Amino acid sequence: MTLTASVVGASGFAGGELLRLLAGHPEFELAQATSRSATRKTVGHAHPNLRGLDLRFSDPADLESVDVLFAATPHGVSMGRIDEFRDVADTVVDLSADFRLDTAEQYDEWYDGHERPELLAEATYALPELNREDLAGADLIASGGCNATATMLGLLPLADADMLGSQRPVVDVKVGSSEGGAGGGAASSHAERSGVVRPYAPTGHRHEAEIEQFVGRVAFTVHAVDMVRGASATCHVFPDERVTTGDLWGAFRERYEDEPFVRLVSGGGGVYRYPEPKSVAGTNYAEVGFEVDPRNGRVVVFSAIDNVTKGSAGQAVHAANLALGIEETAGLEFQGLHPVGAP
Amino acid sequence: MTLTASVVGASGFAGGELLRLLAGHPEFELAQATSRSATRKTVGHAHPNLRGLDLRFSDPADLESVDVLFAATPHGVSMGRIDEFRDVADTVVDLSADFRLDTAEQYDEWYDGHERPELLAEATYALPELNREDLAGADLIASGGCNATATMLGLLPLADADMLGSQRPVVDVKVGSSEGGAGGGAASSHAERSGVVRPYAPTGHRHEAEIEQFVGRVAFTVHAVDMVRGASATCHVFPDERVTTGDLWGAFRERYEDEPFVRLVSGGGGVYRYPEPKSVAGTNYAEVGFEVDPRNGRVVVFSAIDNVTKGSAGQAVHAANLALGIEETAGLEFQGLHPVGAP
Amino acid sequence: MTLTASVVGASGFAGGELLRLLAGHPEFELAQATSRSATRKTVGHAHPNLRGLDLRFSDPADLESVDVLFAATPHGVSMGRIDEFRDVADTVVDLSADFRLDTAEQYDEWYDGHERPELLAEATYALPELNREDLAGADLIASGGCNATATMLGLLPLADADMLGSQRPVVDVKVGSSEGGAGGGAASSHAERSGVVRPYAPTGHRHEAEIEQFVGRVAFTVHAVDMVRGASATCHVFPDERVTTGDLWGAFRERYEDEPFVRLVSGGGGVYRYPEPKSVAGTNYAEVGFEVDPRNGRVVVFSAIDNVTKGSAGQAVHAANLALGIEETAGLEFQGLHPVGAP
Amino acid sequence: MTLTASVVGASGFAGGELLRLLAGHPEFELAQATSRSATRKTVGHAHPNLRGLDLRFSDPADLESVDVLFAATPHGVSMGRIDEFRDVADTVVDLSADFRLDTAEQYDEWYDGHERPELLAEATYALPELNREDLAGADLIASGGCNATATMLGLLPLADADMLGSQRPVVDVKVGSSEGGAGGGAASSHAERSGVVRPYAPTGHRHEAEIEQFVGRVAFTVHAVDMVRGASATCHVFPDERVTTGDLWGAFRERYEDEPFVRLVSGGGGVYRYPEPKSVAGTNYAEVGFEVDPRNGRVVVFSAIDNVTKGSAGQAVHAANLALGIEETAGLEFQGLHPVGAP
Amino acid sequence: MTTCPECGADVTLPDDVETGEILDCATCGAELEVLSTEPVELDVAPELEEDWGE
Amino acid sequence: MTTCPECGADVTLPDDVETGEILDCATCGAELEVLSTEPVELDVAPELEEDWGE
Ligand SMILES: NC(=O)c1ccc[n+]([C@@H]2O[C@H](COP(=O)([O-])OP(=O)(O)OC[C@H]3O[C@@H](n4cnc5c(N)ncnc54)[C@H](OP(=O)(O)O)[C@@H]3O)[C@@H](O)[C@H]2O)c1
Ligand SMILES: NC(=O)c1ccc[n+]([C@@H]2O[C@H](COP(=O)([O-])OP(=O)(O)OC[C@H]3O[C@@H](n4cnc5c(N)ncnc54)[C@H](OP(=O)(O)O)[C@@H]3O)[C@@H](O)[C@H]2O)c1
Ligand SMILES: NC(=O)c1ccc[n+]([C@@H]2O[C@H](COP(=O)([O-])OP(=O)(O)OC[C@H]3O[C@@H](n4cnc5c(N)ncnc54)[C@H](OP(=O)(O)O)[C@@H]3O)[C@@H](O)[C@H]2O)c1
Ligand SMILES: NC(=O)c1ccc[n+]([C@@H]2O[C@H](COP(=O)([O-])OP(=O)(O)OC[C@H]3O[C@@H](n4cnc5c(N)ncnc54)[C@H](OP(=O)(O)O)[C@@H]3O)[C@@H](O)[C@H]2O)c1
Ligand SMILES: [Zn+2]
Ligand SMILES: [Zn+2]
Repeated sequence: MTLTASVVGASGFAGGELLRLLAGHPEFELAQATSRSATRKTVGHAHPNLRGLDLRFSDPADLESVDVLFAATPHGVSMGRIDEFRDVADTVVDLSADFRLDTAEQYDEWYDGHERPELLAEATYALPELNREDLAGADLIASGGCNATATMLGLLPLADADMLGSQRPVVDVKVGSSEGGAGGGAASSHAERSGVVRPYAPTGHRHEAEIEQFVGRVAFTVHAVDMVRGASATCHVFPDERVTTGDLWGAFRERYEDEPFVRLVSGGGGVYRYPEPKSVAGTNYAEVGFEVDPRNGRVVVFSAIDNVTKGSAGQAVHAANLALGIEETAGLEFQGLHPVGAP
Repeated sequence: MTLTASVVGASGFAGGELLRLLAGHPEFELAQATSRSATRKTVGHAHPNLRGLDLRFSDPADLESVDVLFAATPHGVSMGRIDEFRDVADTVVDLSADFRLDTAEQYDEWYDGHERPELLAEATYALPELNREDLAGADLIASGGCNATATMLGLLPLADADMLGSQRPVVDVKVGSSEGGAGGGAASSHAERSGVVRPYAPTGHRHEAEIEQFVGRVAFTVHAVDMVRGASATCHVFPDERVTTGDLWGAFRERYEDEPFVRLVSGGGGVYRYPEPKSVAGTNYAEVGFEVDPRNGRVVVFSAIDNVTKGSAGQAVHAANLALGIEETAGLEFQGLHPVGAP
Repeated sequence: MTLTASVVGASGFAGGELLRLLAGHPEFELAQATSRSATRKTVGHAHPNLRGLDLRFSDPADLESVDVLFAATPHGVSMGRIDEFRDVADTVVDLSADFRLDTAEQYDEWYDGHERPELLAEATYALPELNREDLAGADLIASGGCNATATMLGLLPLADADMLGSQRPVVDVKVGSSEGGAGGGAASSHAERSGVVRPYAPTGHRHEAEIEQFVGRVAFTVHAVDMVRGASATCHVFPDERVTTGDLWGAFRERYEDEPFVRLVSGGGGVYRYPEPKSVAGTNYAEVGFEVDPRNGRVVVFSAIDNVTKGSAGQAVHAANLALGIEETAGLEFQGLHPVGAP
Repeated sequence: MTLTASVVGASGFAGGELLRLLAGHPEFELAQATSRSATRKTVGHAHPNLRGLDLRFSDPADLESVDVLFAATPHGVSMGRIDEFRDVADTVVDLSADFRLDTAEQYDEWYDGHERPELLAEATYALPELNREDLAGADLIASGGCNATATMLGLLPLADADMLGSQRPVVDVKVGSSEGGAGGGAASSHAERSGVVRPYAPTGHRHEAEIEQFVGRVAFTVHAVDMVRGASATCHVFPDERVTTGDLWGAFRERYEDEPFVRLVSGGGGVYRYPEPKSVAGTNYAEVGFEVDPRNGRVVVFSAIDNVTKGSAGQAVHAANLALGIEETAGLEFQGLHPVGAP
Repeated sequence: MTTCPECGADVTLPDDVETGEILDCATCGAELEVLSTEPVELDVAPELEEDWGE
Repeated sequence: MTTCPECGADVTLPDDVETGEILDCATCGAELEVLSTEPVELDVAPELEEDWGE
């Protein structure tokens, strides 16, 4: 089986990653990659790692029929063109926030008014570790947000095991500069953005909406730190009853034992004892681990992903694999690098 | 008035910073700088910024009489040589944890058994913003820990205003590699340490002891991130009653209005809206700011310092200035750099 | 003596550094700091290290009379407003390339046509180590280019000692992102600019013009590397006759023995054996050193500066000090930091 | 065909990369991975990206028979154990410098005395772009040095086209910290190694020997810069006769048109106009490009590789593929990442 | 194949595993002491306090 | 105060300098051996090949 796939928003960071993954995918053949600003340029012009690909950006207005269309555009774009997208493709995977929430009310609260609220119920949210079973055959897929992904992967085992506690968990996230997209601006210039620990969303980050929808409320804060790829969520949880390391291993293994893209990493010796974004950079893997703090009645959960892969493009391909009955891990086997600096 | 000052442990990071500050201080004259591993070498051999200083490391066994002795050695060293230190100097400022806690019990709980417990009550902890009034005339001074400093500067205004809440605050700290000292090791090699968001003390960090002593218990976690200098504490606080931004400005201005080394930074436009370590790198300033999260009944406080300056050597000089009746800001006026990368 | 000083282009990187240096200068008092884009904002809005300064940006159209005017605007701006600048200030120090070259022909060859060619002969180029004697009393000063400064400081001793050889020296320069100014753009976004070794001016860099004017032709190439502040020039020189390390020490000491801002650093043990930008970050110092390569008949000279300080704002203040008969090192004594990451 | 392969020195950086590449290689099956310091530990203990691999380090003294043995040990180790290596494996690929040079004299000049000089003539140097034809059937392979690889890839087209000139080329190299291996030490600690442009081998770098052997003498200097993976060589060449851009494109296409792992990158628009290490990080690709400097009669050639892949482990696998008649690109197809920080 | 006493994951052991030997668990990284070999019994080894520096 | 045999700069010496002692020059960093103390004579000490790794 070879399926054709196109990427709208292919000059961006998530779009470029989609191109990389689809070009190496055994079941997909790349049809179109769109860009308004670089129409007709080779994709290698924007993405130097793809110089070997014989493909030019096309205009997003000229979409050809394909099996799957991936949209990696800023939020608000897909909802405006969704009929057209679904006309040209049987399966649409949207990486933006447009179809992630269940109701128009939620969307209004966190974003700016939804043009096609009736589709919210129809769309399937995609975080395979959360709802793999919903994905087979789904044809309008809303790929999850990067920070929400990191957070939920950390919290899901505790939610299952009823260990989240009645006190709201605190989630303190650290992210790389690629989360801001390819656009740039003064705050993301190298001179200003290097070496930072910068409160970037002190409160009110929009991914809270997704997390609340699936796991419950959290007190959420996001910091920009000096890396390009990577999102790391530290979840400070206060279970109502004392839990032991053994309880936690039980809960985490229960949830993730069979997950192909989750690795439990917690304690031990050597340099890499807990989840770290750089251990999974360039991959679709998540590292998840924890530590018990008996003194403070706390469980600290660490979760690390590559926001561009597991946090967006990889997750979208993973969802498409599941939706279309392809081997789940197809095209997503890259294991990452060691040593690696600040990917 | 010119006072003589020596530094024990001068080949280390905090010790080198002391040399820099003392060499530029209007009231101090550097006498000795000790190192066992680099005895007789020029201080510029270890600290390239001090190549202009005509001074060689001496053996820590050969201490001459001075007015003030600064000890920047690993914990456990000063307590063993404290009588000798006090013999050669009227005022001893210790940068290690040896004399920071009030009781031998606390020390035993967090460290490894105190050799001179009777001195714990005699020593004066030094975080001028906490207890300036205790410092005049103090002759055995325990300079505060870097992460404790960042944290307490964030929490003190809330403590004063009774806004800390009954729920334990979560303090999520991000630190640079200089906190580990000049020693090195596999985990701190450039290849392994670059680009990390690494849980470095998931629970049980020793600075919790100091924070508890002065502010109360906190749930504390420290991450290593990719910078050399800098410590940033994000304090997630849940006041028992709703507080407004106005209440917080009141509390923070009340506490810090007259503090020469604290800058309130919260909101506004431009790139630098909240405290950031790189805004204060190389300086004795702390930036402190906050944001209210009404949705979650939370106050998020951000506090950023340079761990080598405000978090150790600068704080020690500040304390010495106060102890000896010198102008408080003497020798500590450097304002920092912009732009600056990852200092 | 207190002199008033204003900075045009004060929201930029060089302009911000001028503010920092002038605010800490014993003989200058800051009058105006101009910015078109941030008029009326506090200078701390743009430069977080200057939050303590009680000064707002003013419109560059509204210049008041001062003793010294510093212009830190892109090239082409000063030449258009030079009469106005000289009207309001007895001494004008321009940091751009507008008045660095001797003739209109040179300017035309490397830049884009000079509006006031008659002033080229009148202006005094300022690299104190090159032409200190010209600076006393100079009233139109053209502060040297950053890469030209690094290069010339490396080559001057060889030129003096007639060791440059008949073969054109190769100068391979590595620079930080602050050389590009505060503007930003896709290539200078953090995600694209991090971790690079990027040929940024493979050939034809405009600073060749200055170097040729004072030292002779060089084959010049500039690379962008991952730091914010810093310029490092590696000069590969092929003297016509064999030279020894002793000859070189002679030549370099002869030239720089009495220079307050040049440090010779060459060989020895420890970590810092040769000039490095990070050893001088934030300072007005240059490190210069060399190594003989007998196998290849080559001398390799290394020269490292902070482009924002010694390479522009510091050099400009240094020149103003000399022009106005102020102590040469006034306001420029900061010694730099150790450890320091990627300043 | 499945061949068994073992790696001696598998806890190191090059060894870990070999494990990664061999584990993903369609024709190889990993047998042993040796380490003295981590014997019996899982390979994931040292290499977090390989946590998914079910393999433990074994003692290098206990080698089992395999088809191919890769040795990634410091120079001097393989020559001492070469008979044993050849006993257990039909094909030995050594990544160290032990068998790269033709004669004992060369080895003595640059290294420290060869134990098995008679094998030097027998061994086959491996830089496929240089001598692919020698590799079929080779059973003792000396994989080339990383900096030599970058340099020779830049110079070979000019050598072929007789454009190297009579004046010695200057080769100015910039490398990441992984070149120093996993060992560490004060100079390679994060605090000291971050943000550097550090002359690391001003003259006399040992890779000059290989370059001289195959291309001729060059004046060679290596700098450490702030990245982990990557080597970038800037070759300043002075052809005896004027050459045009067209001549160069001819020469470079002639040499590299059919090379699967060389990409010509020179000029054009966008952010990535010339070779950059980060464009090829994690891959076996080299980027090569150039610029003509008519003003100085110079050609500047840029060449960028990942030192851990193309500069060592990837090159070794490439050579093994060729030696054993496997598809040349097998196991080496990873295309790299964009965006990517400082890999 | 046996089970890690720390995290419960399967631990693959070398064929020639010896009593007293310390092995790490690939999942949780715990250092495991081999208490006996037939059948294999593992226990979590006392942790060496390794300082990451503060 | 004496002169560095490597670079010619002035070298400040400790009062109690001893024959045989190795001291670095603040200017060029060279390791200098004290050949004699009255008067002080210095010579460049043989360099320890310190590997920065390659
Ligand atoms: N970066 C991440 O970590 C991440 C993680 C999870 C989800 N996401 C989501 O993925 C989406 C893309 O993010 P990104 O980071 O890749 O952003 P980006 O780098 O800014 O890319 C956006 C892309 O969309 C195109 N585009 C913009 N407006 C368009 C329009 N009106 N019509 C058609 N194309 C348009 C842009 O190209 P042209 O201007 O050339 O057309 C560009 O290719 C966003 O919705 C984001 O929330 C991103
Ligand atoms: N780095 C920070 O951010 C920071 C912040 C707050 C407080 N502190 C405290 O400051 C102290 C120094 O920290 P650091 O980071 O500067 O560490 P460091 O870089 O490792 O320096 C330690 C210094 O102490 C010397 N030393 C070690 N053992 C000694 C002994 N037994 N007798 C005499 N000298 C000895 C070492 O030099 P020789 O081996 O050459 O003698 C070295 O100069 C520690 O107590 C630390 O907790 C550090
Ligand atoms: N960065 C370096 O390393 C360096 C080194 C040596 C020399 N220089 C020279 O110093 C100058 C400034 O460089 P930079 O890096 O600081 O650049 P920058 O960060 O871009 O700053 C330029 C400044 O000039 C102002 N400006 C621009 N156009 C203007 C106009 N037409 N009239 C009045 N003000 C104007 C800008 O502010 P508003 O737009 O807000 O008015 C800004 O404050 C340049 O000539 C550069 O060549 C820089
Ligand atoms: N890094 C690069 O960029 C690069 C590029 C090209 C070529 N190379 C070459 O590849 C080789 C390895 O370099 P590296 O950077 O990977 O170094 P490394 O990280 O230091 O690794 C060296 C490995 O060799 C093992 N080892 C050391 N001495 C040994 C001995 N006597 N017997 C058996 N094993 C021994 C070490 O492990 P245990 O101590 O645990 O046994 C370690 O696994 C060197 O020859 C180097 O020149 C490296
Ligand atoms: Zn386990
Ligand atoms: Zn000397």
